[in-house]
Parts: sequence; structure tokens; C-alpha cells
Amino acid sequence: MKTAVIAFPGSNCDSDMYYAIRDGLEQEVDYVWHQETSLDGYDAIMIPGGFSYGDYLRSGAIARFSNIMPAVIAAAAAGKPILGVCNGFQILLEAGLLPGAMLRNKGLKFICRHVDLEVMNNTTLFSSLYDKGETISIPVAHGEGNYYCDAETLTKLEAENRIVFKYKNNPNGSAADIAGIINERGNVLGMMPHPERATEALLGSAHGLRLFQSILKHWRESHATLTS
Amino acid sequence: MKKVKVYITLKESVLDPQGQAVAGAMHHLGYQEVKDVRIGKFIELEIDSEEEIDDKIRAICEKLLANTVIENYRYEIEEGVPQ
Amino acid sequence: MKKVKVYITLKESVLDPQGQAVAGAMHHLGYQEVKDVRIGKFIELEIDSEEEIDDKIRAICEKLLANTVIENYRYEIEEGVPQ
Amino acid sequence: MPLLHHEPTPMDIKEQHIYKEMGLSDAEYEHIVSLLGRQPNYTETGLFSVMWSEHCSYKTSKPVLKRFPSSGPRVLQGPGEGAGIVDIGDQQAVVFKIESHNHPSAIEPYQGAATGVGGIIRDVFSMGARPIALLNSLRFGPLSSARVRYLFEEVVAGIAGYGNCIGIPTVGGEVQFDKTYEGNPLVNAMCVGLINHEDIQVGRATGVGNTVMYVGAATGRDGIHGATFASDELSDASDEKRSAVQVGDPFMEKLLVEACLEVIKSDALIGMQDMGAAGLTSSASEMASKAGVGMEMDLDKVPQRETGMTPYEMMLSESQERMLLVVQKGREAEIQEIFKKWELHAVAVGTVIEEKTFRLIHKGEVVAEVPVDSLADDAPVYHMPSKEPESFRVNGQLAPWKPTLTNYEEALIGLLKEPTLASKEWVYNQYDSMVQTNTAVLPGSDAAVVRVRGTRKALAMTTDCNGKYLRLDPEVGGRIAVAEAARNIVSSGAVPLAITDCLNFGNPEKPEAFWQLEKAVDGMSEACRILGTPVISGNVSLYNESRGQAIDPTPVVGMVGLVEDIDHITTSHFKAAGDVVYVIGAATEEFGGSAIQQWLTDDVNGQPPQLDLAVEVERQHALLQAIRKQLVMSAHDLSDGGLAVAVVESLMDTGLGCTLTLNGDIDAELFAETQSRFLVTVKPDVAEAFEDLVKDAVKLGKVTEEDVLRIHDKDQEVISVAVSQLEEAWKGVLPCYMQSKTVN
Ligand SMILES: Nc1ncnc2c1ncn2[C@@H]1O[C@H](COP(=O)(O)OP(=O)(O)O)[C@@H](O)[C@H]1O
Ligand SMILES: [Mg+2]
Repeated sequence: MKTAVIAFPGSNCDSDMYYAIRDGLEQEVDYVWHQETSLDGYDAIMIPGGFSYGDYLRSGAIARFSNIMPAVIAAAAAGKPILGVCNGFQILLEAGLLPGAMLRNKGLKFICRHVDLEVMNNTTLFSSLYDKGETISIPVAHGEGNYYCDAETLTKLEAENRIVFKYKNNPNGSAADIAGIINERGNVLGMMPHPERATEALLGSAHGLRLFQSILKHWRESHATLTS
Repeated sequence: MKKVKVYITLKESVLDPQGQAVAGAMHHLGYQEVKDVRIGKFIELEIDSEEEIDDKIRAICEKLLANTVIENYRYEIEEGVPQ
Repeated sequence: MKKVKVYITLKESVLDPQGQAVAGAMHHLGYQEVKDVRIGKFIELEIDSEEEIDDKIRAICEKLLANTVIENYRYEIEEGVPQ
Repeated sequence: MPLLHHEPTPMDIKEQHIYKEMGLSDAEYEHIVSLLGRQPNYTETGLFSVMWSEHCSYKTSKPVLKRFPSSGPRVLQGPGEGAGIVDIGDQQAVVFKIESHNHPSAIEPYQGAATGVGGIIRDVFSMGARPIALLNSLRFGPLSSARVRYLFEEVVAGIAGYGNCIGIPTVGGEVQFDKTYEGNPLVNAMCVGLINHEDIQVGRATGVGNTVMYVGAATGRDGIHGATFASDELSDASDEKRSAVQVGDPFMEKLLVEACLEVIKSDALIGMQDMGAAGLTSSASEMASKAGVGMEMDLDKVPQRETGMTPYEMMLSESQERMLLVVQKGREAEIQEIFKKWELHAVAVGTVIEEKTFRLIHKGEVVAEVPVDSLADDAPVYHMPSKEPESFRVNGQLAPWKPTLTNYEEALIGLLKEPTLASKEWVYNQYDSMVQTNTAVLPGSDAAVVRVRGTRKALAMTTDCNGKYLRLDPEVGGRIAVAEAARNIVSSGAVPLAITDCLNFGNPEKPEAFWQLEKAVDGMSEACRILGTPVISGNVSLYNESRGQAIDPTPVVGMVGLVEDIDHITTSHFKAAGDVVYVIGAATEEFGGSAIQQWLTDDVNGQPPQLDLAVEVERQHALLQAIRKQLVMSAHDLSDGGLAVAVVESLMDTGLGCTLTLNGDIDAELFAETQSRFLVTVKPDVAEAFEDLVKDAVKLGKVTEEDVLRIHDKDQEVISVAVSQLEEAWKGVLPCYMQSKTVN
């Protein structure tokens, strides 16, 4: 599996994502600079966290106009796995690949710590190696992670089982304790917590690794059916 | 050259945690009479164009300056800014 | 009940990195004609008081809403907001 | 030399003593006149005023700083460059420095703190190092004051705002609250970087004919103070334009870091330096002076944010996020190409010249021309008079103070609720401490530990200083600051490598204040020598006074240690029920300057705890050996609040309890701040091996499953309290003070 990690000016978790895939998942991975226009040849696309364009105006608002974004949108349409973490999630929201928007944390402060998440849906390509209802520990690090959507969207997300992760103790005020959601087709996941920060016990948790392993498993399976 | 003022406010249905915190602080300071604080953005820009200026500004607002999922915007154009 | 609108802007000589980044994004989007973007705050509040309203608003602005070391503020009071 | 019509003439400067408003003394002015052989114009006077300021020239602290040991087998770069460098093997090195931003933070706390972080990061990457961690050391007045809460809230937000955005983890630090800092908060920021030996840069402008390039943010009128224009130009409007607060742009700096680290790989780069306090003036003149050359700059080429900037303003501006590079002539385009990728422009602004002159050109005319060494090297050096304060003698003769305690539980909870001792979670949860995914020990233990990716190594880092000890005895307090830092490093499983220091003191022109500075440096130097931790970089912040009252001498020590194998990483938290609890070192009845004295009397007096450096070294070695032999489950140094507070800290977030029996004087055992002590837990099956190795270890009891802290004075129980209750007290303090939005 060959993965692209997209780097925008101001991304700062791009290398964390890169190492999680190279060293944790032991798969091929490249950085793709935001000025590129093609994602051909990549099997999975990661939009990492950080402060693209300083998070000025609104987080993700400026990055979404980068040259690479049409290719991301095309890859989403082609059914490739796309994972947006933290600022990456915000960019996916701004780009309209996922519904809703981010508000400032309810406590108005940046929060960085490990939080417990509940796996709500383990039937997605991103979460198949978790148990449904399992509690996992993954760090958050954000100032604007207070997920908002209107009531209609929320009902839809719930009805379609598109809330993949919920906070056990909501740290930021997000609607329905949402920590991560998936698109209708099930190939675009946005989440505020950082699975790439939880891929080795040395860093306090390895619970995030299974998310990447789930993507790999999915790729292997679909690859197997393709070649068989 | 025209000067444009853009006002961006959170939609009424969206909770404003910052506004609430400020309102709380005002009460704490003894200004109980203050109600309903909402915090938005005030953006000033200059635009060197005469044509389709409304279209341009609307496009800029909708694409970039405001996130219409949560925010409303309005703008004013000031005429005759000296060069 | 009066409605108050407060406008907070960075002092002229204070760097506005946010405005710069937004101006850059507008240029990237093809709006080269936009110049000099400055981003400030727009605050709306309601105040249930008639007396010394200017004094009160000024105090609130200086203590809470604006950081007068780097920001300027001005405000407008709208009369007759229906209850 | 042409004059700008509204600037004072050289004659005005002399006759109206305008140089004084810029901070130059009469004698210094005369010295400049003799160096130049003429009267300096306004711009030139400005150049001297910043370069000869304490901040750039260390004119009063230099003789004292010489006392620091600054070399050692591992030191690759001592004081004098952007940051110091220490070898960590495998052709790698660690780069670090601490710096103060006290005064800017007192004026505009968010931006003051943010730009403090930005500045120290530039010091580190200008050496060619990748910044891998940030720490900060903060001091405020008591939190009962609304102004203090505002400063505290905004300073923390500013540090978080900058560090989080730029993507360097803020992994540690300290915060103390004391009346002494009420009018004069301290904001010190430290940055640690990692470098390969081959990438080490020096800020030198070698090679006559080479090109000087400017990169980063445009220059504005930021931070231009004082020097008032004696002209009608000065209206309210211009007042608004001048002395503008520096605003940080961490996004810009992130681009600069990445671009500069790419540029150092190019052999077209000759030298690089950040534009720090004295901006263009210091970076340019220092680079030239160090290389034994001169420099000519065309100020019209300097990117400017505002219109009508004068040479004086451009040269003295403190605009942030700017770097100066010297590159091989003819290869400018290669450099520009690299910066372009990062959406930055590198602009040629000058040339390296043979003549050792610093020449500035503006609108086609020479507006300043001074010998380059006169700026960088000829600043006067002052040997200030020093005098032992009367209060020191009086205090030294006081009979030792002892607490009278009846309720130990109440005293313990009281101490835990002191903001200085309380949990700092409220602070460090606002910092991204994990980005870069190398932070093996997060804030909340003794030292933070950051792994060196791709190796088995890690770096431990901490900042420490207890100003109360220095108030009572600056020499002993200085020694303790270094020793305490080393204890934190050793407790984490690392060998201390070196220190950086930030000397926060009062007005050195007062002999008593200067005496404090000297004594503190003597104490620190002695400890550094014996502990084998040279001083590789540092910063001096003098004149920390408000209403004529100086702060407690506060020489903050930033120390970095090397964990040789990540298996040695140790934290302060208890690990498992059944583990045996030891304290290394016996308590003596030393309460001067202690937390218990402060809590009971709202003041401190008498002698601070004494420190025997030989004992210190021996215990640190023994503990480190035990850690390396994998005998130790947790290790925690005893500091503020003594053993009682340390035990509670080790219990936090563990869900465990412990039962301990103390056999000495119970007051001292619990609360004395006797030095060179550690709290350690060990698996029962290796207890014997541990005791053999660590001679001074005294067994106190066991870690228990039940979450209760029980302490016995011989056979009488003096403390029995639910750990959850202690946790609530300890963690609740800062959130409780800070819950309401603060007011500026
Ligand atoms: N300003 C701060 N920034 C980051 N971490 C901090 C700060 N203040 C305290 N901490 C962290 O809280 C923990 C306890 O700090 P402190 O009580 O000063 O430790 P010690 O007494 O062992 O030096 C440490 O891990 C420290 O790094
Ligand atoms: Mg400690």
C-alpha cells in the first residue's frame, strides 16, 4: 500500500503521520506538497494535523483552496481511503467532503491530552480491527474541535451509523460527543484525535496503530480480489 | 480603490462559547445589565476594482471569509477612498 | 434594551499576520485586486440600561473586549431595540 | 553625511543629550565620538545604543559571566553563538538556550510571551538545528490579584499559541507565584534542538564580495521605544506608529524553520543569523565583526511593512520572524529557489566588504558608517561595585525557624493548595506536548524526556530555580538551582550534560543587587563544576524591579541530560502495589525558605537548606546506576514541600496508595527541604540489590492497592487520607482561580 501524506504550509503533524505509516505500519509513504496536482499511484491519502496557513481566519479555510485539493476530491470520488486528522478533519469539512463545521472548544482553551474514545462503528475500512464499543486512548491536541452540525445532519449521521468515534468524556463541547465521522460512501474519515500519535507504547498508547492496520487490511483485501 | 467592510457573525442557532464567556465576565465585573454577547469578525479590505464589485465580494465572502454552515455575513462598500 | 455594536481593530502599525494570510489566499483565488486586509472583531451585545451607558460600554471595551495596547475600538448604540 | 530633516542633528544629539534617552551615558557617548573621530548622527547613535545595551553587550554582567565553567569534553559550542551545542554521540548533538521576555510580557502578555518563544526558536534553528522541544519558566505575583490572573492566563495562551502552531512540543517548565514578582513577572522560554555535527552553522559573514540576504517578515516599526524625536513630526498619530508592540507570526516562523533547515544543506550558504533584539543591527554587525570583515547594506532593499521608514527605524526595529543570511556571490538564485518553495522571498540587501566598516545606504546616500568592531566589540565593560546587604547578615544570625504543627493532614493539604505547589495541568494541557511524536515523558514528571528518533537515545530536560532560597542566600540558592535541575534529570534516567541559564535580577547599579548576581553565579558555577554540567548558553535580564523593589534573584537553570537507552526512562509516578518505597538521604531540621515556612508565616527567613555537593554527586551517581540496572520503578526528587508533597505527587493519577513509616523528627521528615534527596520505588525482589548500590536509601514502606496515603510517625498514624481527596485539592487550585474570564 502506498500512502500520500499531504503537507500544507503550516502542517506540523505531517512527519508524525509519515513515521506512523513508515515505522508503525511499515508501508511505503511519501509527502505530497500542496502545490502538486496529482495523487495518481497512491492507495490512501492522509491529511495531517497542524496549523495550515496558521489556522488564520478559520482552521482549514485557506488550505482547502490548495492546488492539491481537486485531486483529493477526485480520490474521494474514486473511493480511495482518505483520512483527515485534526486540522485535516477541519480541511475536509471546509472542502465539503464531510458535513458540519468546527467551533472553538467550549472551554476556549487549546487542549492536549490523552482522551478515551468509544468505537461506535467497527464496520468501516478505518475501524475494522477495533471491537464495537471498545474504549481506546488517543490524544487530542486542538483549540477548535467543537464539532457542530445542524439537527438534520446529526440525525442523518446517527441513522447512517456514520459516527465512528465518540468521546467518553467530551473535552470540547462537540455535538453528540462526536470525535470522528465518515462520509456516506465510507471512504473519507475525519477525526479530531490523533491516531498517529498513538502508535507506540513508548509514547503512552499504541491504540491508534490499529486504525492504520485496518486501512491496510482493507487495501490487501480489495487488492486480493482485484488480482485474483 | 474602494474600502470594503465585512461583518461576519455566528448564526443564531449556533452556540457562541466565546460570547458566553465574555458575558459571564461582564456579569462578574458588575455589569449585570449586559445580555446576549455575540462575537464575530470585522474584516476591512481594499479592492482596486469597479466592475462587478458586489459579485466579487460576495464570492470572496462565501468561499473564504465566512463558513456559511455556521456564519452569516454582510458587507458595506465605502466609496471614494483616496488613493 | 439597547443594542450595542463594538468594532475592534488592530492599531495601524501592529502586524496583522492573519490579514496577511487571508490577503494571500485571495490572491491565490484570483482576486489580485484585493489589497490590505485587516481582521478585527465585531461584537454585538444588548444592554438593559439607560444611564451612563457610554461610560459602561467604554469600561467594558477597555477591560474586556479590546486590548488597548494593540487594539482600537469604537462602538455604536442602536436605539429602540424591541424587547 | 546627509540628515533626515526631522531627525536631530549630531549637534542636537550632543547638546540636548539625546543619546541619554537612548540609554547611552555621557561617558559612552564621548567614547563613541572618539571611536568615530566625529559626532555620530542619529542613526549611528541608535546603532551604538542598541549594540551597547546590556542585552547585546552584557556590559555589566560580562565580568560575572566569565566565572561560569563553559567547556567540557562534550561541548561543541559554548556561549557566544545563538545557542550552545553539546555532543551526544553518533555525530549528533543537542543545541539549547533559554531567554527572557519579561518586560514585553508585562506590557502585552500574550504577544510578549509568544514572541519570546519565537525568538528562542530562531536562536536554535539559526545554528542549523531542528527544534525538538520547548520549555518555559514563569513567575507571577499571587493569583488573588485580577491583574496577575490576566497576565498568567495570557502568557500561557501566548506560549501555547506560538508553540502549538509552529509544531514544536512544549514539554516542560515551571510556574511559581510569589509577591516578589507581582509588578515584574518573569517569562523565560527555552528551546532544545537536535543537529548532526556536519550541519552546524555559525553566524559569520566570511568571503569579501559575498551577498547578504534578508528573509522572512517585512520590517515594521515594532518595538522602537524610547528615543523620542525632538521634532514637530511627533504627533499623536506618530505616537501610535512608534513603540508598537511586536506581534508574533508563528506561521511565518514555521515556514522559516523549514526553509532555513533546507538551505543549510546548500554549500552556497556561508552563514546565517536570526534578527533578535537589536534586529538588523546586531545580526549584520556581529556576523561581519566575527568574520573580520565589513558590510555594506542598501536599506532601500529591506522589505518594509510601513511607508516612510527611516534608517534609524529599520535598523532598530524588533519585527519578528526575520533571518539574515550570507551566501556565495552569484548563487543567490539557488537560495531564492529554496525559499520560494516555502512562499518566502530572500532579498539581497548587502555585500560583505573588506574594509572593516559597517556602512548603510539609504536613497543612494551613506546614512551611517562606523567601524564594525566598534559596535560589536568595543562596548564598555563595567565592574560594578558590590556590597553584601545588611539584611543578609541579619537574616543569617536568626535562630533557625521550626514549625509547630499539630495537624499534619491539614498542613499537607494546605501545601498542595498553594498555587506554586499545585498541579500545573491547567497550564500544560494547553500546550501541545506531543507533536513530533517523540515525547516519551510528558509534563507532570520530574523532567520531560524526548526520544531521538532512529536511535535508542533520548534527551531529558527541565528548568528549575527556587528564588526564595536565593533571597535568603544567593550563593547557596544558586548552587541548589543547578543541583535541583540535575536531580530532576537523574530521576528521569539521564546523565546531566550541560545547562543554559537565565539570570533574572534587579538593578545591577545597586551594589546589593550586584552582590546577589555575583554570589548566585559563584554558587551556580561551583555546582556546575562539581556536577560536570558546563554552562553552554544563557541570557541576562537585569533591572527586574517595580516601585524600586527588586525581584528575588531568580537564575533559572535549564538543563538537558542524555538517556543512553530508552529502557532507562523513569518517571516519578508509583507503578504497582507491593513496590517498596525508599527515600535516599535523611532529613535534617532545615526549614528556612521552605514551603511550609511560607505557608505558615507568609514569609521566609533564616538559612536556606545547605547543600553538600559531594554528597549530591554521590547520590546522583548511585541512583543513576540503579536505574541503568533496571532496579528502579519510579524516582522523584524531593523539592518544594519536602517528602510529604513528593509522595503525593508520585501517587497522582496512579490509582494507588501507600503506607509509610517515618522514624526521625516527624516535622523534618515530612516538610523539611533538606537537599540531595529522592523518593524511589523498587520491586521487592530487587530491594536488596538496590540497597547494596544506594547506600543512603532508607526503606519507608510499600505502595498499596487501596488508594489511601497513610503515614506513621514511628508507631503512631499521623496522616490517613484518601488519595482522591489529595488529588482533588492539588488539581483543583489553578482551575478554580482561573475559572472566570480574566480582565486586562
Ligand atoms: N509552565 C510550564 N510549562 C510546561 N510544563 C510545566 C510548566 N510548569 C510546570 N510544568 C510541569 O509540571 C511538572 C511539575 O513541575 P515542578 O513542580 O516545577 O517540578 P519539579 O519540582 O520536579 O521541578 C513538571 O513536569 C513540569 O515540567
Ligand atoms: Mg522534580
